[in-house]
Amino acid sequence: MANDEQHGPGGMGSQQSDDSAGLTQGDILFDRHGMQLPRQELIQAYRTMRLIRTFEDRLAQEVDTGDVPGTVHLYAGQEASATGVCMHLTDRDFISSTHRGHGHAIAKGVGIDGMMAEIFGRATGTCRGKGGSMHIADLDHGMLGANGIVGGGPPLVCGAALTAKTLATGGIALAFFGDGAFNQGTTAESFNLAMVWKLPAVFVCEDNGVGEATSSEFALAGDIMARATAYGMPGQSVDGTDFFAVHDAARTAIAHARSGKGPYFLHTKAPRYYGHYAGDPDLYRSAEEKDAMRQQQDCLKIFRAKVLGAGLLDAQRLDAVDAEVAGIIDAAVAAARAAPSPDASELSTDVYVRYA
Amino acid sequence: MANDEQHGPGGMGSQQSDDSAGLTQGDILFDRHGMQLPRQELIQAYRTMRLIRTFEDRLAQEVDTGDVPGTVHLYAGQEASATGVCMHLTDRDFISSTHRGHGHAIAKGVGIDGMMAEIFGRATGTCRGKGGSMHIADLDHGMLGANGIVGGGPPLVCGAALTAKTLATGGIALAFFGDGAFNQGTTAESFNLAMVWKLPAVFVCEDNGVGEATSSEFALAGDIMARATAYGMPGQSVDGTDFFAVHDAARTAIAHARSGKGPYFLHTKAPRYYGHYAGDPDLYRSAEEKDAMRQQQDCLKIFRAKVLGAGLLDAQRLDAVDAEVAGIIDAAVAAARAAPSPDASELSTDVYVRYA
Amino acid sequence: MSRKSFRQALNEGLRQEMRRDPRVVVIGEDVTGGAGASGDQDAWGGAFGVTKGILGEFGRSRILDTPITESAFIGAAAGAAITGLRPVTELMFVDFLGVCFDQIINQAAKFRYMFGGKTKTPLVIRATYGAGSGSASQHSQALYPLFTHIPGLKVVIPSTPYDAKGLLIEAIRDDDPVIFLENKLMYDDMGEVPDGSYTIPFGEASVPFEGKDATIVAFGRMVRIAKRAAERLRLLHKIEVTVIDPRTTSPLDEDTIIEAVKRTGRVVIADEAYPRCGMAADISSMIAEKAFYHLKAPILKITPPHSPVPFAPSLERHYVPLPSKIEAAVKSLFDGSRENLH
Amino acid sequence: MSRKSFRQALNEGLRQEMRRDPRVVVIGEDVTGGAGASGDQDAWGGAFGVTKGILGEFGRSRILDTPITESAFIGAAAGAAITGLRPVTELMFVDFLGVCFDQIINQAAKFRYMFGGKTKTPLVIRATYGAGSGSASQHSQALYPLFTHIPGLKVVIPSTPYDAKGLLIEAIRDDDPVIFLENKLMYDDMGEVPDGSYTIPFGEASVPFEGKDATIVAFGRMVRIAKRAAERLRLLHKIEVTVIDPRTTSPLDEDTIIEAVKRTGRVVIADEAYPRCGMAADISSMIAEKAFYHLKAPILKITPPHSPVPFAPSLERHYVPLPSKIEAAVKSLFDGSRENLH
Ligand SMILES: Cc1ncc(C[n+]2csc(CCOP(=O)(O)OP(=O)(O)O)c2C)c(N)n1
Ligand SMILES: Cc1ncc(C[n+]2csc(CCOP(=O)(O)OP(=O)(O)O)c2C)c(N)n1
Ligand SMILES: [Mg+2]
Ligand SMILES: [Mg+2]
Repeated sequence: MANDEQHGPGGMGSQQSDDSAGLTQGDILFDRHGMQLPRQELIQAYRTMRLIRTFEDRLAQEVDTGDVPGTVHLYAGQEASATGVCMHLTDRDFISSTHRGHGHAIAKGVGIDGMMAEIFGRATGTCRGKGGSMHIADLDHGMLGANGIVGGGPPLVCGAALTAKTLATGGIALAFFGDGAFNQGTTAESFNLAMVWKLPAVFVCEDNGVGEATSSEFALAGDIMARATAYGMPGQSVDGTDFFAVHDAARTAIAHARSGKGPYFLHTKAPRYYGHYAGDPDLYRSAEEKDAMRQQQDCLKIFRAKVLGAGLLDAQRLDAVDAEVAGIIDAAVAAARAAPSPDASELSTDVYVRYA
Repeated sequence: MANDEQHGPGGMGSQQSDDSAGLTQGDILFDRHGMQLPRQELIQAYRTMRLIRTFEDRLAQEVDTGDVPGTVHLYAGQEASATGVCMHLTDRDFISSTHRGHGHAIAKGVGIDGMMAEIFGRATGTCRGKGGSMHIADLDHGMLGANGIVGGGPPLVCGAALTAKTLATGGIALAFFGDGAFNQGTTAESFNLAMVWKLPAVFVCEDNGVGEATSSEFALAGDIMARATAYGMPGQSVDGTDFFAVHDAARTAIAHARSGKGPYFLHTKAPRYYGHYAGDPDLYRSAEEKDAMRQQQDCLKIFRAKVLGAGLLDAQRLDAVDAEVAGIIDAAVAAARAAPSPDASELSTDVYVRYA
Repeated sequence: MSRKSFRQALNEGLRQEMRRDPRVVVIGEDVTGGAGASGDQDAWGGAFGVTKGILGEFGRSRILDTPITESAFIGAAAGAAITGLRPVTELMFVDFLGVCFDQIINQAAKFRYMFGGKTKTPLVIRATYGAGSGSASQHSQALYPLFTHIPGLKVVIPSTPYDAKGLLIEAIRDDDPVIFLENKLMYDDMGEVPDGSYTIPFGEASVPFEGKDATIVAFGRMVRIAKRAAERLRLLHKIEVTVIDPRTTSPLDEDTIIEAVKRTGRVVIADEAYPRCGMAADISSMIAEKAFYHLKAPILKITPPHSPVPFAPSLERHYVPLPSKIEAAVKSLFDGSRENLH
Repeated sequence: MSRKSFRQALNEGLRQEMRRDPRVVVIGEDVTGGAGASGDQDAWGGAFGVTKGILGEFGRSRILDTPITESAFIGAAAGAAITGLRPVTELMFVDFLGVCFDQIINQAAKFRYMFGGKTKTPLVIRATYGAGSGSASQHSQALYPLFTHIPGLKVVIPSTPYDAKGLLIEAIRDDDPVIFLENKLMYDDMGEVPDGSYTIPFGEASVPFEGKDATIVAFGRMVRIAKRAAERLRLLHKIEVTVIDPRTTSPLDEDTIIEAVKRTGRVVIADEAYPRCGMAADISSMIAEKAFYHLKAPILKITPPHSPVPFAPSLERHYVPLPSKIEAAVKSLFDGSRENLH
């Protein structure tokens, strides 16, 4: 069964985000392993989270203009999860993602300009306009793809982990999926397969409490941690609005997988700010709930409070990041809007590498 | 999480089959609930188990003659599981079964003659020869069908349970499936759905330790009971070679479901005597293992020892059952062999109730 | 009779059947929308709003939200159907058949046959299909050829609000498993729809356009596109076209198609599914076998290319056959240069 | 060159590729057979013995048994393929596609397209197909039309031991996902098979029988049945038939078929898959479009009925087309009473 880390609160665990007001320097500087995050990494973490937030907030506006084709699912609110996890990964490591994939892609290093262009359906997009928001992939950066099928990713991650193991690349593979996807049979099967094959895999259930308009209070029986760790996988549950908690747990998880001990499970809990998709009126959640999450569960505010409170970074530095990021997103939108659309001749290319 | 019955040994739990030599009367007469099994039920239990055993042993021989079409999967060794469970069910209750379905069908009251004829591919078969061993179904007796797809049954049982609940029939629905099927995503999804919908459903994992030629030591990560009860379902694990243990646990399980408390999980452990299919040389299991299971894990011998040791039934009575059953099976085989094959005109009938 | 949207027509048909028969239940993800959540408990009425209001009228025992586990709930619907309910299940996007295909094609579709005709499976699976909404490769497919291929399934593709209601009621009353496909771009289409209950039998085509020179066969949203092509052919080229909408791919109204082909001698099948082993191929081959001697020209199929659905609008625009393409195909059947078609 | 069984040919091809390329791994249920058990650790070599001996030669890092979770391991193979391995996966019975269809049709098949051509998916999925072994409705289907329908997949159906080996090696070296279907009645078929490595390109038909009067198109085990019909037609009716085995349904060697139809003017497609939206329909419709003016008679499809596969041998015997049925169909194309065909 699960090791003793299961449910363990961890150094920066879920219990702590409420304490951010009364933080002491020691709380932030050192995680459970006594490791201090270098200043550069703190900035990087903030910058990545801000990039994701700004990207998504801006997209919400762009969708309102009617110029974004199809449907986009925004990751705002959950930035600390992708960021805290992916900071431990390099390009040789693979992640799978979901319909709500922008945050994972950004945190994994996929280029902002390409992503924005892709979402606008332009030839300059990451997938040359053929995939769109729900299929952004970038194998060079270890991004196996967003996925339009709930539960589609975990099996793929077993495969990427098998590659890492078989070819001894030193890499690991990590699946992000939601609380809704947690119920899907493919996810359960992947837990089992990863254990049976002892794969260097990490499963990250990003629990925003809701799948489309249905609450996981209704749709998810039993306890997520109990269900995952019953496969014999060790696991941790952390506050997904607290970058430090995620980052710390992810280090353990990824080190476990990388060292050949088999898969590891992470449960990160953080709210979804927008409706299921940009434009969803989100009537199934009360105004109070929605207000409260924006007020009290903002990973960026929490991060700022912590690092400022501890005197690690100053507000100016963070504001500078905000300004830089705003510029990046402005430029990305402008570039995407100005970019050419794929030519009709591309309609049937790229179906096969070679076809007769 | 699971109630206190989880892993509970129960009155006649798995620990007890080894004690059969030193049985006292009290051990058998009364189960945990202090209930005594009427003599008639004891005979019925023995008769059902013997029917299944003789049916399967005989089929193994018939397969050798080359006259049985296709592949049959024999249930011999696991009779106490189907029998102990199905004795609590009536025709308004539904079961789903597996490729190894003869035992479940017999225990659920499907006619022997029709089954044998079906397996021989005759027009007089339960399914008029169209289904064969792997698709024996008899809705009138609440038998939703054997199933050629591993993991195919549990979703169907959710549906039959939904019918029972919606139409308030008082019935329950129960899925039999193997340790191999336990890993299949459909099974996991069904556990969750049954909990979410609070269905009058029972899930019975019949663990013979092997799926085809692969051991569940290899293929099944973690612990079956932990994995099932993590959904919040109560459950019990029992020795599947001990009719009394199964019967007792099944009473609890079925009463739980019937009373509207939601699904219940049973784990019965008993060996598969034959290879995966009749004719499988079964080289993946050692001779010692195969000898040992036939010697020490024979539910019929165990049952006889218990009831004879306790003086509840005499050997003559049991021998008479054996003789009666032998006659039934002889007659069924003879009738099946003499029966007509379905006429070629039936090839495309029964595809639809009505088709334009 | 009054003007209703495709969506309203479906909702009305469904409610009328639920009132009529207590065994009819609705099952699917977010079919109410809001289960267990803090706000409106009927916030969505399905991802496309078709089942909205059913919760209020019938309560949670008749409309069941589900976890995101299609195999479990489609399979449950199949199990419910053989034990006494008449479930109407929503699969949201037909593309999701991939995660529950076994329960549809190996379970529900085959029960009756495998069980020797001793059971019936009154199950409806509703799903949306179709490209054109910028939903990319995994949310835009047609896929009805996959169901049509499987014996034991019936497959319905309504092309008007009127047909949608009548065919849905028929599907619910039918004792076999029915796949009911709704083009996701058509929900707001308006049309005359009777207020009362009515059924449209399966396997009976409608013929929304009559002409003596050529025949176009089309399903679902392609019917409208075919009609547009037919109008242009009449106005611009004086070619009178019959448009046939078989309404169900399985059973297929072969007679109406064959009769029209015999009469017109020329035929184009315009379909939005993939071409290989597709719907157009199916109908073409039926004609090539049964009306061969009446054909004056090759049987043309106008379909998307053998390619997934692209995301970018600049590509997707060319994916589903345009009226102009159908028009050109029909015109080509009258060209002298027949051999040059390919 | 020596006589080998279909099974041996596959095993040999697989081993040669595994020796040649360390990225080739074998994945599937019981592909060794005995994992974790007390006896022989390579007891099965797959349910049909095709992978037997691979464990001994390559060890468990190259041949991986799996739990009974097709979505997980087929999906894993897809994920492995886009990250650097070249997995050869065994699905045992093609009927099981139902439990893992999404990973095949929405994931593996579409990666390259969705990702803008920036990846390749060198994945082989082997599966058995076909009726005739008393395996009933859920273990006897052909189902290759379902894969053929999906853009992004290639579909291979070898009809001889020679082709089996050459096509399997080609499949393993191919950079796209390939569905490789083996008729379960053919594993013991013997034929001449070179000992060394060789490939047979996809999309190139073989023509095992040449004749000027009519054409029969067939795949897999139907090729042998078609050849038998062709022999009888020559001997008994003096009708000289060309038999075309396209070997891959996707890509399809249209040229060879069209050329033969143009030459012979008459064609029968004999196929063992379900008829609706099936393989025979696909090929028929292609001919009806591209060789119409050369046809002297209707294009006939000889397939099983629109019905699941029955269990009883007395029924199953009539399920897969018999040589006599193909023979009669070809003969009928020469009848005066053409109109009476239906
Ligand atoms: C197989 C499948 N079923 C249903 C859907 C429709 N769908 C898209 S996202 C979603 C909710 C997913 O919930 P969760 O996994 O919690 O992710 P979240 O949206 O909360 O990030 C659903 C039902 C789908 N895309 N795929
Ligand atoms: C979906 C699917 N995968 C694989 C098979 C092949 N198969 C038939 S029985 C079996 C083993 C099942 O093991 P278990 O569930 O433990 O049942 P047991 O045979 O031990 O009774 C397998 C793999 C199948 N029938 N269906
Ligand atoms: Mg969620
Ligand atoms: Mg087993």
